[in-house]
Amino acid sequence: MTEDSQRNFRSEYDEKVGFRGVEEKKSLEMLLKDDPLAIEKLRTFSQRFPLPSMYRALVWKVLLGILPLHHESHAQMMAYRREHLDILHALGGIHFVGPSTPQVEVSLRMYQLESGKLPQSPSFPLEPKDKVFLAIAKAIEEMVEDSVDCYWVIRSFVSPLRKYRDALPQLPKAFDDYLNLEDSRLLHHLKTCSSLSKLPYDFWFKNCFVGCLPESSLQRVWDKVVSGSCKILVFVAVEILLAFKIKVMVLRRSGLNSAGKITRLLENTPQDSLDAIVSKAINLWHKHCGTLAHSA
Amino acid sequence: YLEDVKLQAREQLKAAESRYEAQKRITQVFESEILDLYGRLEKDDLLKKLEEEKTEAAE
Amino acid sequence: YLEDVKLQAREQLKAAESRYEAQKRITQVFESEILDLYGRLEKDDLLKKLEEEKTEAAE
Repeated sequence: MTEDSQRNFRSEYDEKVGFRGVEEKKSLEMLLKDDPLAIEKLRTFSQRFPLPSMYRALVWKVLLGILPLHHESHAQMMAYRREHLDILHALGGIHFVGPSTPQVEVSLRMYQLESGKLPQSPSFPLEPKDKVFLAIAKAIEEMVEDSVDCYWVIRSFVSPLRKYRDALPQLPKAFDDYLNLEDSRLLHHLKTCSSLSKLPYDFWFKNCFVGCLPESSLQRVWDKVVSGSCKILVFVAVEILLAFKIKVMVLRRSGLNSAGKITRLLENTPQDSLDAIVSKAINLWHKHCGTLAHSA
Repeated sequence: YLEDVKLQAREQLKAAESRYEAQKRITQVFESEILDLYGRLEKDDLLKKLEEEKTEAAE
Repeated sequence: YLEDVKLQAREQLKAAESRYEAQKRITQVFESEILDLYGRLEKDDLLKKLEEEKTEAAE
């Protein structure tokens, strides 16, 4: 193996395990030592580079405002956060959750109580947005070990999504625009067979691709969402369509009219290729929005 | 440096406030639970009374 | 001036803490009320069952 190809192999390998280079990891470690933490630098870092999985939970906690920027306040703040377990205790007191309640449902009930939306009875059927919550919570639960941290990450991740609610209706339009730039013929095709309005936008944008992408890809997309860009979601959607262009066109003949068909398409796709799609989407997003797309 | 101190204080205050808010929500939920339980108890009492009257009438 | 800011922050934090404590005491009172009510409801249910059994036995 030549030195070059060895290096290439190394960087490909590193990319696979979650960091492109040791240098990046080092510079992130430096950033995390800052006191107070420079949140804008961390934001820029997670927009520009993939987060090493060992630091993901920590960086998210900072970006989501769960951990304070000053190391000095960490202990006290985390003690405050822990007090939220009172909510869990209260839910037990009114027989809303028990020892056998699944953890994700516990998080949902805690969140409902906190936002004043606890239903009258736990046996009431769940609303669609509750189901989205559960799916997101499940994905985050896989990522964050500590249960208090986990609830806080879920709670804070879901809240920015609600903050994006104003931006959400504009995402389909942005999707059109970028698809037009990348492949105007495909867009034209979708338009002429009036499939465009039937694409699973909610499934993509409202749910942040939960249940659609494998966990590893999901985390890389959410890194960007957490650091302030929901526009990344548009580029993932564009890349999915580009990747399945042929299949989508064939599907069209049988009527591309449901989210289900695209979902099935994605479900039957090997995880590797979805990972590759996400990598392409991130590159495309960098190309169109630069790396400082906080407000986008 | 001053900005720093202010920022730190704001963060702490926010966290402290949020656990107060949580506690307030708990109170609200407990309140309606108590009302509900009283309602159920009264219904029970009422039913019991009705039964008693029925039994008395039957005797 | 810096000391001023720090002092003010400490006071605000203390105020938030004491509001939290007060609210927490309320929830604790409510909680024992709820426990009590559940207890009464269960006793009622139990009594009802006993009565029913008695009535059945008497029949």
